[in-house]
Amino acid sequence: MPVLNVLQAVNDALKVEMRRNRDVVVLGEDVGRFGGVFRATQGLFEEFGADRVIDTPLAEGGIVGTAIGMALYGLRPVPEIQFADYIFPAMDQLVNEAAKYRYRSGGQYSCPMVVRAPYGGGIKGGHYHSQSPEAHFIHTPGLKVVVPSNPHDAKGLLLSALRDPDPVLFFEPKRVYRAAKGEVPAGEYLEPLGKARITRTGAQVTILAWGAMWHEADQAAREAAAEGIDCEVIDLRSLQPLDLDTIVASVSKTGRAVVVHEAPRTCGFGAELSALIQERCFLHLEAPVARVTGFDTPFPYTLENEYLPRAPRILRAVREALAY
Amino acid sequence: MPVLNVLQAVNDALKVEMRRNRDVVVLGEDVGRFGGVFRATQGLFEEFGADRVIDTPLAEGGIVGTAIGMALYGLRPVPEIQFADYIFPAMDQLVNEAAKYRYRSGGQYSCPMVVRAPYGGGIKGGHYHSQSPEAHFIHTPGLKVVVPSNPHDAKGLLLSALRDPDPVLFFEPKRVYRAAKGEVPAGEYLEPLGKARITRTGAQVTILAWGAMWHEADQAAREAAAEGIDCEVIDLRSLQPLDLDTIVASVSKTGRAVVVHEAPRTCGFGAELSALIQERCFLHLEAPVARVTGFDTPFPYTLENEYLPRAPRILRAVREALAY
Amino acid sequence: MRREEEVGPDLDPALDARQAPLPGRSERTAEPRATRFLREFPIQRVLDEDGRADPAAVLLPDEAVRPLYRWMVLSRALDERMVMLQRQGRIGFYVGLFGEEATVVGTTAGMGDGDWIFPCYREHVASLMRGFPLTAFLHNLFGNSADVVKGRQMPCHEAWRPGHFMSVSSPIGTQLPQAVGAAWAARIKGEEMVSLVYFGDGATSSHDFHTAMSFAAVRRVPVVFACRNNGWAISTPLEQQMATETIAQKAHAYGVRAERVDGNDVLAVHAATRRARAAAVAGQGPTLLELVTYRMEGHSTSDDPRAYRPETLVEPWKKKDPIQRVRSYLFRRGVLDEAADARLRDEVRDELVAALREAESRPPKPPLASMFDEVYAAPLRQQREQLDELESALADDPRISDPRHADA
Amino acid sequence: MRREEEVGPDLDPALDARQAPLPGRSERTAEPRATRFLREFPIQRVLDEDGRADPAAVLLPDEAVRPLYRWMVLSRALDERMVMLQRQGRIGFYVGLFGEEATVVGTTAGMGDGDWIFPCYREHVASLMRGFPLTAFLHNLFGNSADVVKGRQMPCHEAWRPGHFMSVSSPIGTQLPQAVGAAWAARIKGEEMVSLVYFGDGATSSHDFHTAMSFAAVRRVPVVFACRNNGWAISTPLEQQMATETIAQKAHAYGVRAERVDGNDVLAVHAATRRARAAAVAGQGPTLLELVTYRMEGHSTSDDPRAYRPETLVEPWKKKDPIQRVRSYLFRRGVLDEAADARLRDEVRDELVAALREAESRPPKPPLASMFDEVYAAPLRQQREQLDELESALADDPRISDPRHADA
Ligand SMILES: Cc1ncc(C[n+]2csc(CCOP(=O)(O)OP(=O)(O)O)c2C)c(N)n1
Ligand SMILES: Cc1ncc(C[n+]2csc(CCOP(=O)(O)OP(=O)(O)O)c2C)c(N)n1
Ligand SMILES: [Mg+2]
Ligand SMILES: [Mg+2]
Repeated sequence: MPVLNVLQAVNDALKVEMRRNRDVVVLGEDVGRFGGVFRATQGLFEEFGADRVIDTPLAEGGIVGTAIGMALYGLRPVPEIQFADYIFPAMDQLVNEAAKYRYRSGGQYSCPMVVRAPYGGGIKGGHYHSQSPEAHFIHTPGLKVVVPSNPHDAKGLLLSALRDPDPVLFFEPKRVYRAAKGEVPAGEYLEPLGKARITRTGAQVTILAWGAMWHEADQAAREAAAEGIDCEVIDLRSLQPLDLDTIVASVSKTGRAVVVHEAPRTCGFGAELSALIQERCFLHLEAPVARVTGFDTPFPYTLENEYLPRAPRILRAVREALAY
Repeated sequence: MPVLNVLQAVNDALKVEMRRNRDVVVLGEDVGRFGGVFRATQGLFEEFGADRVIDTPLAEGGIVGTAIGMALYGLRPVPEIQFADYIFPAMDQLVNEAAKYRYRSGGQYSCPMVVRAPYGGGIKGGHYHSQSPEAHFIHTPGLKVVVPSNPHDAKGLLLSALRDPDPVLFFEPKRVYRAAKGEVPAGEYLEPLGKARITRTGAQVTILAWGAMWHEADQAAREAAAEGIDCEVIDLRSLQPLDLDTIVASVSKTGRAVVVHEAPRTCGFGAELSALIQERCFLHLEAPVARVTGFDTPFPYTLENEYLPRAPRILRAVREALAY
Repeated sequence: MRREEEVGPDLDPALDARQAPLPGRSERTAEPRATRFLREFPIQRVLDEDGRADPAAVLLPDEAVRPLYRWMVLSRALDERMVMLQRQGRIGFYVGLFGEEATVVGTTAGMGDGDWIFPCYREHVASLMRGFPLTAFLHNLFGNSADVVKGRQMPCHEAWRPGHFMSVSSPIGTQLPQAVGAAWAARIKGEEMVSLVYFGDGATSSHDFHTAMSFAAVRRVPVVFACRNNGWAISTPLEQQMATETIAQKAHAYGVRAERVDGNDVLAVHAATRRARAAAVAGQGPTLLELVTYRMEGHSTSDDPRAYRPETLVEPWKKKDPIQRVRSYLFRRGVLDEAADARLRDEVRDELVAALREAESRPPKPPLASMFDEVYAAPLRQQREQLDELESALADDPRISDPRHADA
Repeated sequence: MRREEEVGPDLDPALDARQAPLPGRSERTAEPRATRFLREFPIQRVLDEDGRADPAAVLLPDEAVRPLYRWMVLSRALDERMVMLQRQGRIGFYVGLFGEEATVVGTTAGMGDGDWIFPCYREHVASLMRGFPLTAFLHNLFGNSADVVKGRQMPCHEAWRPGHFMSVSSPIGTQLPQAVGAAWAARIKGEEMVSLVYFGDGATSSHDFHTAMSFAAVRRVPVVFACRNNGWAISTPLEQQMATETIAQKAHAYGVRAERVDGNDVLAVHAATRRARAAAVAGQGPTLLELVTYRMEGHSTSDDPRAYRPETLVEPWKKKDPIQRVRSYLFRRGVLDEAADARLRDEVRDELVAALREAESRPPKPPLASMFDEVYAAPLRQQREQLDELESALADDPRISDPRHADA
């Protein structure tokens, strides 16, 4: 099997689906001739032409609003937001329009599309090339939210998203865009939305993570093992829908949970996971559900390593959960 | 003491502060000659003139963006968003600009302002005149979020917000704009941001609520009392900063907590409260922290009473917590 | 009045109002606005105020004009009846088209049946022209068990797929880029579909107006932008919404076609729409139509314009009534007389009464499950669990559905 | 070339490019764009390409032009040195002004010292002209312990209150309504302050451009909108950003003043800025300045234009270099010669070297606490608790600060 990185896997998924389905179109800033600032859409313009690979003017609200119209008419648009930090000008079209269109029209219309956006820190991007806005969209009924951590899932989940009947936000972990490499099947395969993956089984502490932070969680678990602590690591992959059964089964077994994300702690998705776990595993919990997250500040530049919830801080939370 | 409703209290607070501080200006759609669609700014145009009470074009992003500039220059703008549902076009200016300006400029600049917006359901407003978007802003470090439940707090908290050094989102419970009446001191008084109010002391279950839903929580507590269940009710008043000490003290005492809000459950502020409580009161909890909230759907029209987390559903959660 | 000759009878008192100083410091420096763009975009008109027309300018045979008249009569009758219903508390809200009927009937009639319509929130008659049953529209006002949108949205938020009539939503402007996307999609699919999108003068200030015009212009997307310039955005008059003497001139910012049309002249609106659609099909891209009309009543049943608008501003518009104008035309043409008109109005009234009776006879509430359906194509865990939660709560305590319970 | 006579020497190859068919279906219907607005907004110029000027057209005495030249030389030298540093990995990122120096130096010089500047992200020289020490600017590039913004933002995101230079932020367009608000505030306070706001051609598509222009226009707010039209938004050429032949014409959508200026002619830019400021002070409201220039290098150090831009497009602009042009002017005027110019360039180089030495000598990291300060005026519980949490975690395990640790 070919070994690809996350960018190549995303690019491959787009090509596979665009070959299969003439209705799939890509639009966004610099996605066409140039192939995107991260080159995720490289080669699409040449293969599928200017009708299906569209360079747009500089306006995210216009990109998403236009994509909604395309989806309503029956295309499968894949708008790219150049950085997740720049999704806020499209917030109204996403929250008030895309999320509600099927519902408010009594099911007469729907606007399936996949909004792609590189998210997260670790590339020295400071305030505006580092944010993780997933919680805003998980809080918006009608939207789905998917975050792959590796090339295999990036392709398999993106292919599923491209065939999903609902609008999906697909956040790509740009910190590991090139660093995360792995075998990726050629051609078509689907990773279902709403299924988590247990990447390491363990008995004592469950670590929940997704995207770039899964790699930190995995590292922490390996270091914990060296200390004789037996962690189970779950890569959530899809945050909405959420694979709550897998989470509940794991925490019911381990009695301890550590949730990891880059976004600021307060009202981040970690809060929802913590609430769900204590609602469903209350009698199994040996320690409070811990949150190892980005801090409640804008995303810093020089101190970004200190800001990110990396393995040493995760390991610490694991130890504390065990010692509780 | 004069008896006012929430709208009159808001109007009174604006007049008091605008008389005291020439730098306070009000801007928004229909806020001037007309006095606002809810008449919250009635009389301001006549008293303070067109320079300080400004009718703007129809663009929330422009209203907030302009207000940020005014605040940077030293005014105290009070932008009104006609309905909280229409705050999303201003999301980028709020999340990427207002929230980060002080921090990113190394403290050289700041943009204190109070963004007023009527929020919540109960007026047969359907999808777009009913939403409660507070969680988006609580998840944004740099912003403060305040929600009064009654006229006395509406005035006292708004006066504090108008003197606060940081940008404040001030969400007004339009469901009880006129229904909630009470004695309101004339002239100046301040209710501090970040202090909750225990509106009913009790030993068995703590109910956390704010804004319009506080009235439902209070009703549920009274009905519970009739059944011999002794509830403590806390009106949070300020969600960011949050009076966590009061919450922790109460739940440590009662061992049970029920959180109430109108916004959809998933990733709502109830999740954060649930997470915080189980992190800090873990060994005191007799039952999982319960969430009684709006459902994970757009806000409906005909079935809005069924959608809102009203007293009967709160009472039910109280009973379940006790029976756990 | 000099401008009179330059741009033809001035249909728009707001234009005069615009000569008045602006409020605020700017007063000190107020200067009369230019009239350059009033000259560049003279108001297109076919019918004069007495319904006279130069036959050469009329595209439509009489038998095609009569139905337009009927739709306008129906729209007005519907508005009047529904406002009454709202006052009686039988429906919760209504937003009407009083005085703007020609802008909607003329544009919709000027498009092809396969063209998609992206409404603002006053274009109910367009949905009816596209086959949305009057009864179904009333079900939507009641949000009852027969409502096509299942009682989920406020009254006047209809959607009707069979007629390519999109879903009304309250947020101003959001439909604009969507209309561009749909027309763009049609072109990509190789289908000849032109989007018609409605919006008001206030909406031209919205983010989405700008992005929709930019995106449509740069790729010459086939869209007809129909701006109902009724002079007001709730309480905000045009001159506080923009500093320009026309809305049509905004097209220059994007490099697209524009026309300024008498919005109370259904034949002029229809003809301009035809021209716009033809240009779009010919690959010349979008057209911005400024349809100059006036909002004769409050913004909606929630609004009382007396709080901000002197009657004197409305007066001059009363003699410009779009329905009267086409009525006189049909009388002149001899295809309508008092008796026939009375019959037509009786028919319309009877239709309304019958539809209303039917709508009020339906169970007022959609089933509980409809609250959780169609958030997603298939309910997720949350919607499934929460429906159960609500059903058992209701079983316990029916007061949950009682609007009066526990209201502060 | 006919347009030549009509609008003066064409400075903008993109204009020709715009005659080319657009990609996509629209190709089939591509037609040459109108030249109407090229005639309405002829390019304002004082210096020809050889630095000749009609003395009557020159506002500034020689001794005032010389410093402008020096600032431009400094800007170029700084850009060249910093790009080198970035290639060497000594700084993480840089975004320069190569070839656009006159647009920034001319506008900033044309404003009053008390006027506020709202930057985009290429206007570093404006911050220096406003007294931001070169060393301080370099501290910001390193994000070190001496950085005025405390290492919180990426390089090139400076802010300098003493010089009324606002905070650079990456999101395109957000500074525009803020500039309007500040100028509006000044007017409300009765102070004569005019905002100068910088943005690019791509930013004209942003939401914020539209709302800023609308708000400023309708109340005649004193703002100078300085659009650096450098022909590109990263890889997107002007003709895919907009269908208009000029940016200046966008002013018509708002009813405001506009000028189209040779952005490589510092004297023309300065004069146009003076006119715009004077109009603003006179209560005529904002002016949109289209400063026609060209982005000579990549978008930033993260970008390689060879992937999307043929060198042939850049060639014609090389002989239009804004620095050479004013240099020739000063030579002609006899206030600069080879020797003096060499001295000036040596000074600039020495300044740079000294500042760089100073900046690299500072501790590379701001204190941990700075990460939690100034989120709010005073830290809330979260910032206080989280600082403690981080401090004890770091005490436990210093690898937290190690960039290489555990990177996938
Ligand atoms: C984004 C947004 N902001 C505010 C509102 C509240 N609002 C509803 S209608 C309206 C005025 C619209 O005026 P116009 O566009 O001229 O349309 P008209 O009602 O005159 O037909 C406003 C401000 C809204 N619906 N959406
Ligand atoms: C809202 C937003 N979307 C996308 C970007 C990514 N981006 C950074 S610069 C740029 C192009 C800007 O072009 P222009 O406005 O012409 O300014 P220039 O760089 O040419 O000076 C883009 C798309 C951004 N910074 N902000
Ligand atoms: Mg209007
Ligand atoms: Mg540019």
